[in-house]
Amino acid sequence: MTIDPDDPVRAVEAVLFAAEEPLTIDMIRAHVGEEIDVRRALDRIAEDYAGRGIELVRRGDRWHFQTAGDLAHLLRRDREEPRKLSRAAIETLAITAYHEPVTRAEIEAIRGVQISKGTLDVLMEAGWVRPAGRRETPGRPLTFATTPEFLTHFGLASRRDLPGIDDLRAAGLLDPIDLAMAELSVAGGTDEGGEEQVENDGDRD
Amino acid sequence: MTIDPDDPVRAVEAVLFAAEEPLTIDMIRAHVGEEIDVRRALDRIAEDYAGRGIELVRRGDRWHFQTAGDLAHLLRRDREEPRKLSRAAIETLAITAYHEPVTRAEIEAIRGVQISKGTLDVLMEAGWVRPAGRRETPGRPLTFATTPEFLTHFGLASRRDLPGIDDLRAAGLLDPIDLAMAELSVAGGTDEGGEEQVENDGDRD
Amino acid sequence: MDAADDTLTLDIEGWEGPLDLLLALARSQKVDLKQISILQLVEQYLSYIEHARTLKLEVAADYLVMAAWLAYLKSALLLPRDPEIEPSPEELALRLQMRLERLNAMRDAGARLLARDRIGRDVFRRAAPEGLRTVRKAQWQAEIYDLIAAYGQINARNRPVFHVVHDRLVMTLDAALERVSRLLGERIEWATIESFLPDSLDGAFRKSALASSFVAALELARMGKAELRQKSAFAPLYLKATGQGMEA
Repeated sequence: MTIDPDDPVRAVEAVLFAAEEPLTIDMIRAHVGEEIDVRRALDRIAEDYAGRGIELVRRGDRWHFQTAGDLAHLLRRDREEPRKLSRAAIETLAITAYHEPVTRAEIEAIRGVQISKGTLDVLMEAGWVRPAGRRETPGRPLTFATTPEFLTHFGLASRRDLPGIDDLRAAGLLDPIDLAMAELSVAGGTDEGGEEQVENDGDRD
Repeated sequence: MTIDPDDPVRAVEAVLFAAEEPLTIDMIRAHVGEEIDVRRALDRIAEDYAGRGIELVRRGDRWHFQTAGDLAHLLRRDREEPRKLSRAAIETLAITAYHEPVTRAEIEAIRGVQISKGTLDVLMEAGWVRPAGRRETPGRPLTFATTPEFLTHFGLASRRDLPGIDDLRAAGLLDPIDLAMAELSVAGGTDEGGEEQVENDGDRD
Repeated sequence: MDAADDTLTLDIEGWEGPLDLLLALARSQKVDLKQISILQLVEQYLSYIEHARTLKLEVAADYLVMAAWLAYLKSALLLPRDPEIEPSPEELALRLQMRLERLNAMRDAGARLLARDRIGRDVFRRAAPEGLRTVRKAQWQAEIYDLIAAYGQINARNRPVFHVVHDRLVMTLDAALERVSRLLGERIEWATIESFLPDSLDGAFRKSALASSFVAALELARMGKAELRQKSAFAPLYLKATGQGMEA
């Protein structure tokens, strides 16, 4: 291919591409020279780019290039990063699953510590917990319940598949020694505030 | 013309066009999807744009669009160089590019004078030179090398495109530098530990 | 070398050190650097320095050191060769020529680099790109085991705890009061408190019975139904019913 350095189309194309803002025909002409038929070059460029990933767009009396509108979704990329649930979140999820529908105050009473808003948010973001209406008691507190996704994720046909207290005891999961060990293993970091910080820090990296 | 929203060429074109930085194939793939043959789309785009006012170029392992070099006269906003470099900086950059990884003592041996800290700082600030680990020789001196941005800025597809590099190598001019020999004929001593001195040519321009 | 020397260097010609000066002189020979005459170059350098000195200009130390080295090289090249000396003068001359070539090559390379089509000067990237965005989304992970283990732990934590004290045989105060009171009524003489305790008993119960019986004895004395006698601390404690008590 032979390149014509004086090709008006090439000149206008380069000027528009490098411009910091949309340009009027006069502004383009100031770059490419008076003798060039800028309007005709623009028509030609619009034609050349039709259907490509880039298009020439006119806004009022100004022209600029932009990515094709139907490809905007490519410019935004969702990246999934595996994250482990915090202990506060997994306990809150467990309480919700065993006691649903359950209010936040009830979850806190069972856990013995307050839970942050972030903890429930994380579980709702994960799609495992949903708001389940208000309890008709003074204050009409919101209740929470698990979702069908919760059952799917944890491989449960229904909530009745969750092991009961007797099963847990038989499995040694109610052994106070386990509890002591669990507390030991998270020593220094069991305070709710610490856990929350981690949860809320969505954009850590 | 019918527009195929899944056309790989359109997708890759749009992503490259919207990007603020040159992109590697992996970076492009993260946006357009695993199933797309990015390399093939790039070849196709490079072909489509050949001879236009905009072209697709490869710099190192990154790709970007830029205006055609022969249109510089239309686009140059002023004749000033974007970054006016001192002679010391230019030579240091060239030595780094042709010899990398290279230690400061080696740069000094070739130039025959000490280099001030400011010289390397300017090149690192420009994003063209980076520290590249230590050499496993006595004193473990730090080495320097060029960056992907260096290739981008100077329009090099790779270090093999450095002007005349093959001839220089064939002539033995890029052989490892014998520091002991260099010291012998560079009076005044180029000892690495020596105190920094003000660059001779730093303010020449 | 100090700052004053640098200034002076600039004052002479603006050479960047002896090698820079040597390269400029070598290029003035107007031949390929590979063909330069080292002897001629040495002469040029020495006369340049000499010229500076006759002008009473101070010459920086590194230029003088180079001058001395070049003078040595010159004499070595001219004198009959001493095979004992390594490296040979020819070798040294070759190395010097190589160094000049290297510096020259890098100087050229720098100029050629800067003359390339440079971004922002000759070629331009898109000035206002839309930009690419990466939205990070957490993919929360938890296993069924984590869930039930957590619930087990909550339960273990909250399970009510009972403090159960093992059954132990004790003599209550009421029982002791009844027993001591009855036995006192059957006796006339002083008797030790131990004699009021039940027979054949284990230690724990005996201690309990002794303590309760002692308190019972004090209670009976307070009510005027018994008299107590003890010779000294820790001596045996004796009890006897009062006449009044007997009568009552």
